[in-house]
Amino acid sequence: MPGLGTSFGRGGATTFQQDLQNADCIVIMGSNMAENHPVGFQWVMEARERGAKVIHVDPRFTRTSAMATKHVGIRAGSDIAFLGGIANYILENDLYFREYVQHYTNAPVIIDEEFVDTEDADGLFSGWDPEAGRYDIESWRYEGMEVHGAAGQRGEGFEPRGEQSGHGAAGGGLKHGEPPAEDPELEHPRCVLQILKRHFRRYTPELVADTCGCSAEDFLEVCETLVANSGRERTSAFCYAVGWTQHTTGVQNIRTAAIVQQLLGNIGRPGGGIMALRGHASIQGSTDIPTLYNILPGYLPMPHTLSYPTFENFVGANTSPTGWWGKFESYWVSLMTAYFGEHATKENDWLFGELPRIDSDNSAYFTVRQMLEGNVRGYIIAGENPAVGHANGKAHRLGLAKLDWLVVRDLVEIESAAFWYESPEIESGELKTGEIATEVFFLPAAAHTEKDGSFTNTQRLLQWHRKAVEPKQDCRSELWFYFHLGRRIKQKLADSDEERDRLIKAMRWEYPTHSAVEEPDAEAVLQEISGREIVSGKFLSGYPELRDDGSTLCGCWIYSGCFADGINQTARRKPHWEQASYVAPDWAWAWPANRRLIYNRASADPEGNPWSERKRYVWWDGDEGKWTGVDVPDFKEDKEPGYVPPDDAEAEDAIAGDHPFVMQADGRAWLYVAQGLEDGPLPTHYEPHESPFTNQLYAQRANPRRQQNKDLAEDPYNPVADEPGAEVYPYVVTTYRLTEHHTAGGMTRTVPHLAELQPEMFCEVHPGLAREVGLEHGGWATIYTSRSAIEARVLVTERMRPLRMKDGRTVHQVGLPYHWGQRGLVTGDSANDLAHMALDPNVHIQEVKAFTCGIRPGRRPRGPELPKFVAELREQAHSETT
Amino acid sequence: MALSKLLDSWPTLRQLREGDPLGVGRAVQSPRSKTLTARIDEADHVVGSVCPYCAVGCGQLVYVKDGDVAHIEGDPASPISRGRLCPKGQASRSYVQSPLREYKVKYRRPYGTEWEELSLDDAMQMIAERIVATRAETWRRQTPGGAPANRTMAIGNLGGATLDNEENYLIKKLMTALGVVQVENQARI
Amino acid sequence: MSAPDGLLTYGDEQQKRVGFFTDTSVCIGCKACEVACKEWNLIPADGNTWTGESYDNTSALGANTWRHVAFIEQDKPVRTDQDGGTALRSRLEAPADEPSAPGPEDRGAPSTALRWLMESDVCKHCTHAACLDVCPTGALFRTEFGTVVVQQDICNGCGYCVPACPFGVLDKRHLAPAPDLPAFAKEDGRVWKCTLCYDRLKGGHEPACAKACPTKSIQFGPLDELREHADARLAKLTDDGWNGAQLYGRDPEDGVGGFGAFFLLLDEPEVYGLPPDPVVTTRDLPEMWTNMLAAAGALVVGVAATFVGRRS
Amino acid sequence: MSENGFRSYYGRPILKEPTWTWEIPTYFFTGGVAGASAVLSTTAQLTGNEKLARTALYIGAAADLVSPALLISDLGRPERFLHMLRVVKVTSPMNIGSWVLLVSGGASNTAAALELVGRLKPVKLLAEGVSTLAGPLLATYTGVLVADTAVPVWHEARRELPWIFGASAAASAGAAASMFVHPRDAGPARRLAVAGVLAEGALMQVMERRLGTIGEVYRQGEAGTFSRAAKGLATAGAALLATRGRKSRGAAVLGGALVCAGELSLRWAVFKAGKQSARDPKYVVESQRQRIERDGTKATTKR
Repeated sequence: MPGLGTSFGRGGATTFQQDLQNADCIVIMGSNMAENHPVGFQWVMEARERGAKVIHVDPRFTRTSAMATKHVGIRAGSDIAFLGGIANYILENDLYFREYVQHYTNAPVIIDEEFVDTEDADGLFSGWDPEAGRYDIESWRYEGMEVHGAAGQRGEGFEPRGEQSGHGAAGGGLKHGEPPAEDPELEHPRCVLQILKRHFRRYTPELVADTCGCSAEDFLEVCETLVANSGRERTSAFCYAVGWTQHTTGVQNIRTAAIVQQLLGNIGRPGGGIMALRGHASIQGSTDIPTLYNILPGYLPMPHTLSYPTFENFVGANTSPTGWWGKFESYWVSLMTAYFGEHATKENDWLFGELPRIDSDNSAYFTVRQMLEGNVRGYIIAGENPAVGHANGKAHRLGLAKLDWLVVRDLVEIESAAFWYESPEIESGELKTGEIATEVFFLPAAAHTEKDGSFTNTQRLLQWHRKAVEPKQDCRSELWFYFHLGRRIKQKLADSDEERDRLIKAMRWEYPTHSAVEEPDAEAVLQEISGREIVSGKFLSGYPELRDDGSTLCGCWIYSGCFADGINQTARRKPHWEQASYVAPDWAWAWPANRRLIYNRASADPEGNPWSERKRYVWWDGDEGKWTGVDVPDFKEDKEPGYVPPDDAEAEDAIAGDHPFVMQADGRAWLYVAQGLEDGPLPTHYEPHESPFTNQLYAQRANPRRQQNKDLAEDPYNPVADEPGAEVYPYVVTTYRLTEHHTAGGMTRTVPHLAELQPEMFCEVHPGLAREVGLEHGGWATIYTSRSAIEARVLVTERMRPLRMKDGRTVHQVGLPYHWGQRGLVTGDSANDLAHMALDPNVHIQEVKAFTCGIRPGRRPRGPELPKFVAELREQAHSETT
Repeated sequence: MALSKLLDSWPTLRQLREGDPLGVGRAVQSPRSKTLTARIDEADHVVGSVCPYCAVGCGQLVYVKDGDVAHIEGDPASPISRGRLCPKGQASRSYVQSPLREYKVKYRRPYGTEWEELSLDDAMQMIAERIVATRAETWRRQTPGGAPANRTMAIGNLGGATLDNEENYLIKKLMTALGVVQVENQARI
Repeated sequence: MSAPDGLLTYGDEQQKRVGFFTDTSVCIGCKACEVACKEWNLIPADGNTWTGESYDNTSALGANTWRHVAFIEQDKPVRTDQDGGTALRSRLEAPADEPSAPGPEDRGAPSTALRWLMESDVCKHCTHAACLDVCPTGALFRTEFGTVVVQQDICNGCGYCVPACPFGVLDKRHLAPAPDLPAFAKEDGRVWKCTLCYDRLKGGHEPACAKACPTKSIQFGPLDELREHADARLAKLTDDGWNGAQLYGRDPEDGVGGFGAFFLLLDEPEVYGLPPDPVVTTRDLPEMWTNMLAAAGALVVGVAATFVGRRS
Repeated sequence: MSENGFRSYYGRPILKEPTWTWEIPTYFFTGGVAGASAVLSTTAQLTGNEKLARTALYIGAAADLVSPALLISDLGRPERFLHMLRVVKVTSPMNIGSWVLLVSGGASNTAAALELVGRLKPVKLLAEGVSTLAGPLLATYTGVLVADTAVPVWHEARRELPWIFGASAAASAGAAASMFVHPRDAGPARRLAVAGVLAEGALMQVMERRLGTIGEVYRQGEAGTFSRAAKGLATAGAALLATRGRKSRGAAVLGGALVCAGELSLRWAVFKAGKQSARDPKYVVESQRQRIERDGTKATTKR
């Protein structure tokens, strides 16, 4: 989560759910927490019952809005305008927490004079390369710091970006954690705070009202409530989920909230923070220990085709002279040792030269393109259902039909396994079973009750679940599948002398197994993740013990210590009523170092005293000479508040005693991100890729850096804003989940007691829209985009508020839950078939929370008529363009 | 004898004897009601687990009877969930015992029109062969531009957000060693 | 507090009377209670019908639904101090002509109020329970916990309790028969309803729905404690100016002697599909019996009268 | 939410419709015939009308055999019909009814059997005595049975229903007897039939007036059809019996049949009225709201 990673240093929620009870105000935005995280929502209700304000900002009036003390309806995709407006309100009225901002953020840092803001370039930052369609970020740097590079080499993938971008940036030239040029008084015209002021100056309440479609009064009420509940005595928290991330400006949405929370001094303090609410049992874990193309465990970067010919400059570029990323090499070497054991040596650069290299984008949507172009032969799907769950499902299904072989592992036969005989394309005749060459293996998987293992939840907490029963018949865990697959492949290649087989032969792959089916021991894998001393076999207690000489192995440095003392720390289940505080540190294990609320040094003032009694959490105990409190201090335990690092200090030692954000090179939270983001150091309001409106701030309508598939026939786009043909798709559509179902439905449409609760695909529309196009409550509607058309039952409700925009235009929004597909106990059309594959440039996430559509009464055409219907509308729209 | 027993158990007499003239309480309590017990108290063993749905991470208790899951409910000890569960988590037993759940490998040959049976062992063997062959045929030591590549772009792996950390660890480790870089999941935020 | 009929028959086996307090002001409508109930009591799913009645596709309590979450969308603000709202048109009414979207002059006007009421309904376990009184077999009985339960080894499906219940809680199960029934049974045929998890209570566990409830909208405990708690809660909501906050079924003097499972509602009971002033029908039974004896006597007299007069 | 004046939850019923099927209204009729016939038979015997006594006895016995069969076949679990005798519950009209039916059925059939074989006279007399006492209860308790529910149109008519059912029973018993006894001996039966019809007609009037809006179901839907049929058939039958019943055997048979049909329809009218009344939340909400208005306070349980 680079939104949080670049701002604070770690790509995870800054707080934990239970701490929400201490908030004086909670802003839920880009999330429908009551519906999608109902049990976590109990902590919001606790706060509400204690008198906290609960504000829900959302295009829809949801079950969360019903519980909130205030709901503000905004147009889907206008979040940065709203949040930027809050930042402007704070800055213009000098309401920011000055002492916090001065010491704990990079507000005083002076930025290079070459930097040009979007305000001065009509929506573009300096460094924009129209040909490449990307930014050269050199001009974004801190003044007086050379952006170091390898042999002057420039180019894509050079700078650490995206997931692992919380480090390295602004590395060179930092002396004891201080950038070369600063103005502690925050008055220098090029200091971050002043740049920020200018950047957001035009985000006035009136502009917010015009852009978001809410009222200036409602907006101001939110600003006032937030400010009134922040400061020394009070704290406010933000909760968000994919309502913020699934946009072409996804990362910058989060960045804007990060800026607001820094200005209000709400990070690292009880009742404050930014709570990222994630949607899958271990989705945080699958970024920490990534099944992602661009990183290795612990957010270590995958080597890139276009950079770092040698190990030295790879390490050089990724090592920050200051902060915890200063120990990059020891994390890396320990991982390589875990992967390749004695085969990885200092002499062979720990096999660096053998590692596979990535391009700037090898994400799932890139792979789909490759499939459609016939470049992918084999695909393994384990616990995901792209045919329903991914944007533009049709493109995915067509892609699967072009594979040579496909492996699908799940509990039930999901749509992605059945695409070759049951799918909209089979129904329409675009695909014919007999003509699909794909060889399909469906392997039944084991459920969570049938295997040992750990999930990492939304608050970075690793929780162990024990096997309750044996999986039946052919059902197996993924652990079993990949372990035995690897075993077989290693056997086949055992005698190969091929260069390409060196790594697989070198891979350490000995894990003890048990039971008749030879299930690998999950705890043995966790021990490797946690790390050990190779010679002594001693279990490591944490990443400070990692070494760069190959004498320690560690599969994921940020998880180091989760098996400290040979005890599975993640399996600890000490009841909360037996623990000293609500923080409950003896329940499971949180990364990093079992800290529950991170950056918590910021809960004390620069001198180390609590900002207030009411918000006491972690503080400096002068007598004991150490940091103490209700949580594990997220700071070197004995480093005094007044510590000033000597000039030659390195890594963590170079972080000053009053700099709480220890992962950052300068130990401070970043209002301004000089390095690490593709689309700008500051968030800027852009319209969604598809929207009915022009950008009221800039000529640049949408995010210039967004990824598009202009040349891909399977991913056509609707005309937008004032383009001719836009009126064919005049409505804003947003997709979402319901409490009763889970994502693509594979885990709920197959469960009788859940299927009956929400048995049919439906769309939510306002009575005004119903009248406008003649929709009948309880009847059917056909919703269409350039990609496809689906049908849904019509739920007419005042909860879908129409918004009145600047020019008096009313914008109607269509709500679509995306749970349904062709299979299961209850079936229906898939909302994602309507969505396009334009992506956020930082994390390549799809924009399914805001795009455009048309809607008309009645059921959709059947069979071959469906693609014809879609094509005719598309041509109608585009013919007007030409 | 048997008759007198029958009479004793006849609630009408118990109404008089047990001071329940209206016959609405103890006198009419049935044998089953008298001896009723809670299913969870009959379990062979209980296992601490975690809900498989969203990322809140609610604690679960899995009650096992005769090798099958008899019931799943919230674990009161969890400081996050305090024993509570949402409808999905509460339906976990029905999820792991879904009527649609598959227990056997299914195989569809190229251009095939239906599923065929296949042993798990054969399936594993065939998949391993596909990977080795595809890899050998599509391996790139370098990019067209001459930069190091060490990879195959013809294989992808999708999924992970619903899996265990240990499983994701093995996936990334194996795929990296195989030179498969297109490893992805939903966690794109 | 008068003891519920039958509870005192247990002597030393008698337990503290327990029940539910369902506080709808914190209900998030997640339906965990519905699922928890079905999972624990192994109740079959009973139909995938989409109703279009807000988010409620369960519709009512019945033989296969012992917890039902009602959803009501209204144009009232949650609190009286909030500004009133534009008319929330019920789906039942024809769309009016005037635009319901705020007009141009409304740009910059505060958003109008909406509220979305959610309430988890359940068997009321009445102090004076009609179903219990009219049951001819003693299948329905008062447990040692003061709750009302249908004993499935006794019920013969006569159906008398079905129209007797003033809340429409009980119903006959028409789905496939359970294993404990003879083979020839075409359908279950017995009457089912909430048991307040009688089996769990016996094991000292709280009922499944209350345990699952994420926001503790459903609270379980000794009834007298729940009533105290409810009074305090109502007082707080009234002070905070909540619209229409009222307790339903808390009063031990009401037509059924108070509910064992009572509610805090935010509007009149009938809005949630509940009777505004339920009465246990057997309250009037003595009167009915005397009345009947008179009628019976009249019948004899009447018959006799027909013999008076001319003898052929 | 608010349709025509009252508020409800999407117009859904508050009460559950009675699950009873065709057997129950039919039983109301046969039970009535059985109960009233027992009284008729005994009285006839006391007044020395042997023919009428015997026929009424047989009719009653027959009806007493059919009735339990109907009840059992309506049960969801017929094999458990004996559970009805598991307890004695004064709060359960159906339970008391089962005991009454057991006694009256047992007695009337013993009497009929002994009559047939012509032996054990004292036992027969005893049996007749018992069924004469049980009969009137059997004929009227069904009125309490339906009144003792939450169904507005039933419960609010709790005063009239036993009387109506009693009158209806008398009418049908009289009518049945006059079909099978020679007009010469059937005088009392005919008078009973006519009187029953008249009485029941009057009582229905009273009931519907007192019910007000709640009573409107008797004029709507199936209930309306059945009550109209009941009135027409019974009146026609009664008239025929009164005018030509003494002279023509045929008229007596037809008249008796019409009255019986009318009484059967009456039971169906009441039965259907209950279902319709339970189906519409309006009746529950309005009757309870009106009661609160009227009493100025909510209901209490003074039992």
